[in-house]
Amino acid sequence: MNSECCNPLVPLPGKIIKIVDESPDVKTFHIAAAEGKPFTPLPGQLGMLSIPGVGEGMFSITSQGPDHLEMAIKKVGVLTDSLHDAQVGQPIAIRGPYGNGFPVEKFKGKDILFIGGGIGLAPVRSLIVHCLQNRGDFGKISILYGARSPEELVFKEDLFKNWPQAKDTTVYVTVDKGDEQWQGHVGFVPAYVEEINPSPSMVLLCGPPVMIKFTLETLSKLGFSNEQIVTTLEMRMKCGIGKCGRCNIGSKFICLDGPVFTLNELEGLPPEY
Amino acid sequence: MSVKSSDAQEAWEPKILAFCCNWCSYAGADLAGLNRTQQPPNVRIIRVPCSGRVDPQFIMRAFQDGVDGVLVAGCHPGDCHYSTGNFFARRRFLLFQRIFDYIGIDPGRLQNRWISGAEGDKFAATVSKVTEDIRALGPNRKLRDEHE
Amino acid sequence: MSDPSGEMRELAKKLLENGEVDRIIGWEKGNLWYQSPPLFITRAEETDRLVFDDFAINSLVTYLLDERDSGKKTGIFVKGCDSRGLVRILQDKQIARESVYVIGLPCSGKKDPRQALSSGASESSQVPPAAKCEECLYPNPVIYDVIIGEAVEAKAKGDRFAAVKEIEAKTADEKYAYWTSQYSKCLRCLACRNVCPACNCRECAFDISKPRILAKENNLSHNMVYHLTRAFHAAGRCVECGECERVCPMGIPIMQLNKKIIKEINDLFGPYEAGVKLDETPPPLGTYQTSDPEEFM
Amino acid sequence: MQGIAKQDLNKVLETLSGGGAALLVPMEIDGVTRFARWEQGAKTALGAGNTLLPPKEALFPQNEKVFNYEMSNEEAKIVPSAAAAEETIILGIRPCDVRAIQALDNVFLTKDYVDELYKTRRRHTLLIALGCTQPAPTCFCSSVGGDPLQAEGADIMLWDLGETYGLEALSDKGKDLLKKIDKFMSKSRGKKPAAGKFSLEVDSRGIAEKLHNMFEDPIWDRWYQKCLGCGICTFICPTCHCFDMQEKHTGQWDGYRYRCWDSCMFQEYSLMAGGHNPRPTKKERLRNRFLHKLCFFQERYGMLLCTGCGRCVRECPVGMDITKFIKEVSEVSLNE
Amino acid sequence: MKRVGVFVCHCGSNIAAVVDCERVAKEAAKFPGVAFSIDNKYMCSDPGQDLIKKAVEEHHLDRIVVASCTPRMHEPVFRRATENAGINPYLFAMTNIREHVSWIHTDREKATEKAIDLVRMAVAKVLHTVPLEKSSIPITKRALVIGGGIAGMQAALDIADNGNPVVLVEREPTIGGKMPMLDKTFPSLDCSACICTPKMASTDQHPNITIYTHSEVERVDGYIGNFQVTIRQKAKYVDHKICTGCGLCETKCPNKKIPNSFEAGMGNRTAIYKAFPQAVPNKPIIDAANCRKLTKDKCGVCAKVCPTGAIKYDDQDELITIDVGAIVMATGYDLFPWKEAYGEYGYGKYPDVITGLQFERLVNASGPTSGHILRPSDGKEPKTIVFIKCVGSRDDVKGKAYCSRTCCMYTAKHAHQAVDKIEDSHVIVFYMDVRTAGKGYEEFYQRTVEDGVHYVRGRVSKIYQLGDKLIVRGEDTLLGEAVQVNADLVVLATAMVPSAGSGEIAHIVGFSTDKDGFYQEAHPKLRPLETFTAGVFLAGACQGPKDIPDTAAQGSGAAAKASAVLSNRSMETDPLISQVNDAVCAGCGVCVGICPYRAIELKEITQRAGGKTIARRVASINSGLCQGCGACVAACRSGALDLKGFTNQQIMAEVDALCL
Repeated sequence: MNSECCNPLVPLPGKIIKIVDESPDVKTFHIAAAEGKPFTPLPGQLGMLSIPGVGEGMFSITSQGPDHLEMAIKKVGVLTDSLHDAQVGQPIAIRGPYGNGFPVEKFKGKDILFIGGGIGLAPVRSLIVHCLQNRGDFGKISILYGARSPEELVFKEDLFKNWPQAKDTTVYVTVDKGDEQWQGHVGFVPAYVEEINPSPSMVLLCGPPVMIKFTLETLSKLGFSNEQIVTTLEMRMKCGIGKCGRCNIGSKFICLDGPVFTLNELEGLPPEY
Repeated sequence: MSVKSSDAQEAWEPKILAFCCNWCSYAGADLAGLNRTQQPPNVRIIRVPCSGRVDPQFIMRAFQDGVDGVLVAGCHPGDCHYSTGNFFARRRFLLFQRIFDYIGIDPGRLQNRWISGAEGDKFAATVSKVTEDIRALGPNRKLRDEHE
Repeated sequence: MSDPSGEMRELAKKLLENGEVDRIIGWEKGNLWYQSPPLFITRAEETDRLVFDDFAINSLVTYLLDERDSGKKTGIFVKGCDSRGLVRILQDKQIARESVYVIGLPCSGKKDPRQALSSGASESSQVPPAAKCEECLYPNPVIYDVIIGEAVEAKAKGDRFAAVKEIEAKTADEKYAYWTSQYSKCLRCLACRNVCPACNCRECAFDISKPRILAKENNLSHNMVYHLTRAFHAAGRCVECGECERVCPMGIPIMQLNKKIIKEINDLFGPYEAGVKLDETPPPLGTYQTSDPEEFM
Repeated sequence: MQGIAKQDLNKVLETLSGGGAALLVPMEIDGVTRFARWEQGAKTALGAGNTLLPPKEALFPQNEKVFNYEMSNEEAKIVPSAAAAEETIILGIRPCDVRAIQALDNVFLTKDYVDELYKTRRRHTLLIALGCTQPAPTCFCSSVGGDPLQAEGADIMLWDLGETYGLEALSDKGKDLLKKIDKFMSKSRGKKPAAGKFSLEVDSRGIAEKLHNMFEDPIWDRWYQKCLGCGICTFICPTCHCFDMQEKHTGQWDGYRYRCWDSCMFQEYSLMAGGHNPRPTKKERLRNRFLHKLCFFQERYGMLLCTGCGRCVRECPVGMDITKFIKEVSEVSLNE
Repeated sequence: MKRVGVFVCHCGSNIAAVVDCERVAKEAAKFPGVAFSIDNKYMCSDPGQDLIKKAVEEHHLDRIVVASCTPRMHEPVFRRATENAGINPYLFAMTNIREHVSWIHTDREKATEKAIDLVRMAVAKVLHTVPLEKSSIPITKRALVIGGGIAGMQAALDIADNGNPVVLVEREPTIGGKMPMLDKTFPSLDCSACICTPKMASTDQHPNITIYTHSEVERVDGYIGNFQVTIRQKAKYVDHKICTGCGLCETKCPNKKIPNSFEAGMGNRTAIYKAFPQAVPNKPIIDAANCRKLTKDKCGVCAKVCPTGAIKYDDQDELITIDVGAIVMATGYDLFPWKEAYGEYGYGKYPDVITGLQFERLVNASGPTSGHILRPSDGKEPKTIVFIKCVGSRDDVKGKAYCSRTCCMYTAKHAHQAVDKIEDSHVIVFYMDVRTAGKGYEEFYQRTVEDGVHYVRGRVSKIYQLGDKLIVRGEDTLLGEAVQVNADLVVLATAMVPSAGSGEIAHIVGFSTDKDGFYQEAHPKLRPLETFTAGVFLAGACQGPKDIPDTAAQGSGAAAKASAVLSNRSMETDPLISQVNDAVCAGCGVCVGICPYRAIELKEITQRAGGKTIARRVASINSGLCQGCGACVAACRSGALDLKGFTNQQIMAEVDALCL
C-alpha cells in the first residue's frame, strides 16, 4: 500500500468498458485501466474515480472481475451527472484502493445478515459477491434490501435471479411504496427486519442515515450486540489518503481508517456523520 | 479557464468578445451582414436576450480567459424590447467601466454601445472602431488567468 | 464620554428578565487588554460582562443573520456605523424589524486591536484611533429603539475620497501595479465577505459550484475577480462601516475600492447614502433614471 | 558557544544563498511579514517576532499542481508533476514554527501514505531556527509544550545575543552547512539566553483526554457564536494543512489538477455531493477545528496541533482566543 | 459525455464562398462532446432537415448545433427539426456564420477561423442545455387598433369581420385620417372622400368595433394575448349620447376664426366643431383652448342653443381600461416640417408657397375655395404654377435620406389637375427622378406630360418674392443651364415623416423605431407587419411612406396577423424565462423592482433547515408574465435567479470556449 515511488494523488488512466443501468438514477460502471484491472481491492474498499476536466469522487467498489472494477454510482452532482452521460469507452482516471474494507475474517464461518437500503447496497454487494464466491467459508446468508420504490431497486438481476439461486441464501426485498406491478413486500427496512426476526451472528448494515438509525434500534431490540454489527460511513473525501482533513470523525479518517466500522468502534467516535 | 502565458506576439490579432442583445444589436449585426458591410474578423458575438442580461461576471471571466476587449451592445435607451433592461445595463456598465479604470484596466477594453436593429452601418463601424482601439492598446495581460 | 456600561447592563438585564428579548449581543472584555470581542448572552446574570470601551470596535449586526430563521428576538447594541449595516440587512429583508430590539450607542470612534499590538502600546491611550473611524460620517445610530448616551458631533473631516483620488491620479499601469501588490496578498479567507452587512445572501455566489464563478486556486487573477465581484455586489449597498478592511489580516485596502464605487455612484446617479433611511427606494443598481448619464451612444 | 557578528549577517546570507539554494528569511513585503527569498540587498525582518504568515507555504504552497491531464474521446493522459527539488534554507524560523513542521511531517510522511510533493520539498529543506528571547503578547508556546529557545527538529539553532547571533548545529546537515560559513564564526562570549515572560499562559495538560469526552458539552454553544466562519485562523496557522483538489481547464481537452489550501471553517469544506453536510453550522465547524487542534491530532499523532505561535489570537477579528478556550475547558467539571 | 451533432450549412455559396465549411465541420468533430459533424449545402431545406433526423438516429445524438444564418430567422425551423428528430427542441443551439461571418468578411482563412470559434462556443453552450417544455397562456379575444386612418380602419374592419371585437383609438375627433382631406386619388382620379367616407361609416357601424375618438393610449401593460390598455378619453364637452349632430351650435359659435387643421390651415372653423361634414362620429366637440366659456367663463352660446342639452362644460378626461390580445399600430404620417429646414424657399414666409396637402384642399370642391385653385395671398387664380418634388425627401442634409414614395404620383396628379382646371396655365415640375412603380402609375404620369406639364430635372435653389410673383430659380441638369420661372404659386411635395407623437406611443406599447422614427418591423423582407414585440403589428405609413393601396393592403395584412393571434383560446409560451433556485434565494426582493413585467413576487416557502421546518420568502416567477429578458438574473447577487436558455453556466461556457 505504501507507495514511496510515486505520488499517491496521481491516478491511473483508464476507461469505462461497460455500463449497466440499475435504476433511473443509478448505473454500474465497469472500469479498466490501460493495463487491465487498475488494482485489486478487498471487499468494502473504495476507489477514487475521476473524469479529468470534470472532477473526482470517492465511490465504493461494488464488485470486481479479472480485468475490471465495478462501481454502482448514483446521480447526485456534477461528476456523477457526467458519469451518467458517459458512453462505453469514456476515458477516466482512477486511484485506490482506499479504506480498510470489511473484516472478512470476522465473518468467516458465521451466518450473516446483509441489510442494504437504496444505493447502500453498493458497498454491501462486494462482500456478498465475495461470500458467494467463497461459499464454503461462510454460514447461512440472508440479504435484506429496501428501496423507496420498485423502480429504484438496484442490482435487480442479483436480487431476483442470481442470489436467490445461490446455496443457503435467502433474499428479502421490500419497497417503501409499491406500484401496480409490485407483488413483493411493502414497508420500511427496520420494520421488515423485525418481521423477519433473524438470528445471524453477524450483521452488515449500509444505507441512508435515517434507515441506519432506526434499523440499529430494531437490531438492539432484537438483542444484537454492538460487536455483531458492522456498517460503513460516508463523508466528503478529497485525497483518499488521510491527509486533506475533511473526512474525519473524531480522530479517525473515513478514507483510511474506514469506511467500515463495527458498531463498537462507532460508539467511541463523535456522532458527526 | 485560464490561458497559456505565451509571448508569441508576432501574429497577434485582437480577440474581442461582444454581447449583443437579440432585438437590437444582434439584429444590427445581421443587418450589417445583409448589407454586406465588411468588418474586421476579430469580434465574436454571444447573443443574449437583452443587455440587461449581461452580468459583469461574464466580462471578468472573458478577460480572465484571455480576450483583449469586450463590447456590450444593446438597444438605445427607450427602445429596449423589454422596456427597461438597457437602463439597468447602463447603470451597471457605467459603474463597472469606472471600476475597471480604477484598477488599471484601460476603459477602452470594455466598450458599450447602443445599436438598434436598423443601424447595420453603425454596428459595422463600431466593430471596426473597437477593433482599432484594442489593436492600439495591444494584447491584454491584466486580469488574465495565466498558467505556464 | 462617560462609560455607558452600567446603563447597558441594566437595560440588558431588564430585557432578558422580562422576556422582551431572547438574547443580547454586545461586547465583553477579552483576555488581552486591547480586546473587546463580541458577547452573546441569554441569561440576566451574565449581563455584568457587557462593556463598551475603546475596543468595542466589532460590528455585531451580521450575527443577526445566523439566527434569521430562529424566530428569536435579539437585543443588539449598535454604534452609528453598525446601525447602517442593520438598516441594510432590514432593507434586504433578511430579518424582520420586530425581531430586533436595537440599543443605540453614539460613538466617538474606536480603536483597532491590531493597531494596539503593532503600535507597541501598553494601554488604550497610546493607541491611535482606528483607521475606519477616521472618516466617520454617522457617529450616531440611524435606527434604534432606545439610545444610551448623548449624541456625538461628527468629526470635522478632510476629503472623504482623498485616498481614492490619489489612486485615480495614477496611470493605468501604476494603478494595476498598486492593486496587483495588494490583491496578490489575498489569502481568500473570506473574512471581508463574512463580516460585511451587505453580504447577507443565504448562499454566496462564490460558494455555489454550478457554475463556479471563481476557482479556488489562489492567484492574482482570481483574487482580483473575487474583490471586484464582492465590491460590485456591494455597490450602492456598502454602508462604509469599514469592517471588511479592519478584519483583513493582509492589510488589503478594501475600502479604497468600496469608496471609489460610492464616489462614482454619487457622481453618476446622484448623491446616495446606503443604509441611512429604512424606507428608501431600491439601491442605485436596482433602479434607474431615463436621464442617467449617456456615454454609450 | 559559536557566534557570528550581526554586522556580518548580510555576508552570511550571501554565502548561504550562494550555492544556488533558495534562502527564505522573514521579510516585510507589501506590509505583510512572511518568509521570502532573500536576495542581495533585501531587508530582513529577523527581529520582528513571529511573521504574519508562517513558513508552511515553503513546504506546502497554497496552490500546487498535482498532474496535467490531456483528454480525448479515446483516452485520458496523465502526466504527474515533478516535485520541486530546489535546495531551500529557511532561516529565522521560530521554534513554534519548527514544531509546526514536525506536525506537518507527521501528516504528510506517516500513516501508510507519503505525500510525494511534500516529501521532496522537505528533504531538500534545511531549517535554521531563531530562539525567542522576548515572547510577543500573543505567544504561548510554553503553554502547549514548546520551548521558545530550543527548536527540536531544526538543523541549526540561532540566538540573538545582542551584538552577535549565537549558533549551534543540531543535525549533521546543520553541521555541514556551518562549515560553509566557518570564516564568519567566532567564539561568542554570550550564553544561551533566558526566556522572557509570557503574558499568555494556560495549563494545557490533559486537554486532549478531557476534550475527548466533551463533544456534546455546552461549551461549544458559547464559543461558536462569535465566529465569523472565515478562514483567517486556518490560513495563518503554521500547522493547518487541510487541502482541496480542483481542476483547471487550460484548453478544450487539457488542464491540470491542483491542490490548494482549504479551511475547515468553510461551509463547503464538508458538504457532500448530494447536499448533506455533516458539519452544517459554524458550531460543528468550530468544534471540529478546536478538537482537531487539541484532541484528535494528539490521539492520532501524539502531539497537539497547536504550537502556541499566537497568530490566530493576534489576527482573529472577533478575538477568538484559544488559550481562553483551553482555560475554560480546564474549568469544566465533567462529573455532573 | 453528451453527444452533440454539428451541422454546418453552406447556404449555397452564401457561406461556402467565404468559409471553408468542410474544415469547420472537421474541426468541430474534435470538440469535446461532439459525436458527429457534417457540412451541407442547405440545412434549412427538407434534405438538410432530414440529415439531422438521420444523423440523430445513426449516431444517437442528444444535442444539435446548426451553424448557418441568423437564428433570428431560422431558429424556429431548426428547433422544429430537432424536435422532429426526437430531441427536445431546446437541446439545440444555433450560430450565425452567414450574416456574422461570410457576408462581412473576405479573408477565407480568418473567416473560417471565426466560424470555428463560433461553432465551438455553440457546442459549449449546448452541452449545458436541459430539456425545456412550453407552457400555455390564455388569449383575450379582442384587438386594439391605434390610429383611425385608412390603415387603422381597414385593420379594424378585417379583424371585426373575422368575428373578434376591436377597439379603435383615434387621437383626432374623427376617424378617417388624412385620406378625407384629399381631393382625388391617383391614378384613377376617383373622389377620395367618396371612397373614404363610406369606409368610415362602415367602421362606425360595425357591431364588433368600438371607436374612441379624441382619445389616446396612455399605458400598455402585459404581453401578447394579455395586454392591459389604458385609454385616455379626452374631455369632449359634448355628450355624444345625447347630441344629435344637428350642427346648430357650430353655426352659433362666435369664435369662427380658428385655423382648421383638416383644411391644412387653409380654412377656419369654430371652437365647437366637427372637422368636416362627414366626420365620424358626426358630432362636435369643443376645442377647450379656444372656447370662451371654458377659457374665460363667458359666452356659453352653444349650451343655450343646443336643443338636447348635450353641452357639458364640466366634462373631464376619462380613463378606460380594456384587455386586448393583440395590437395593431396605424398611427400614420405627418408632413415634413419644411418651414424649419428650407430657408431657400422662404421658411414659409411667402403665403403662395404651399404644400401638396394644402393644394389638395384648394382643389377640393368641399374645401375653403370650393374647388377653385386660388392663391392664398390674394385669392387670384394662378397661371404659372411650379411644383417642386423631394422637399425633405432624398435630402439627407436638410431632410430625410429616404424617398417618400407617393410624391411623384401626387405631384403628377396635382399638375394634371392644375392644367385641367386653369385655362392657359403654365405648369412646371422640378424633379430629381420620376418614380412610378405601381399599377397604372407610369401611364398616368405619361398622360400628365402629354397634358403639357413641363418637367424640369433639377432642384430649385431659391424662391423669392418679386412683386406678386414668386421667382423660382433652379437648374435644368439635363440641359445644364440655369432656369428661372416667375411663378404665381409654388407647391412643395414635402416628405412623409412619422406622425407627431408616434415615438412616444411606440415607447408606451413597447417596441422600437428605426433611425427615421418609423416603426421598426421585425424583418424588412419577411416580417414587415410584425414588431419585435409579440402581438403588436404594423399597418400603413407608421412603418414607412406608403400610398393608399399599399396602406390598405397592410391594414388587411396586420388584421390577418392579429386575427391569427386571436383565433386561439390560448397560446404556447416560450420556456426561455427566468427561474428561481429556492434554496439559494435569500428573498432580498431586488428582482421584484427590476422586472418590467411585474412577473416576480415574493412567496412564502417552507424549508428544512437545521433539523426544523422554517418558513421564509423567496422570489417566484409568473411564467405567463415573464418575457425572458434576464435583467433580474444579472441583478441577482447570489445567482439564485437564472434564465433558461441563457443560463449563467451557458454564457460562461461560451466565454470559456472562445478562448480555450
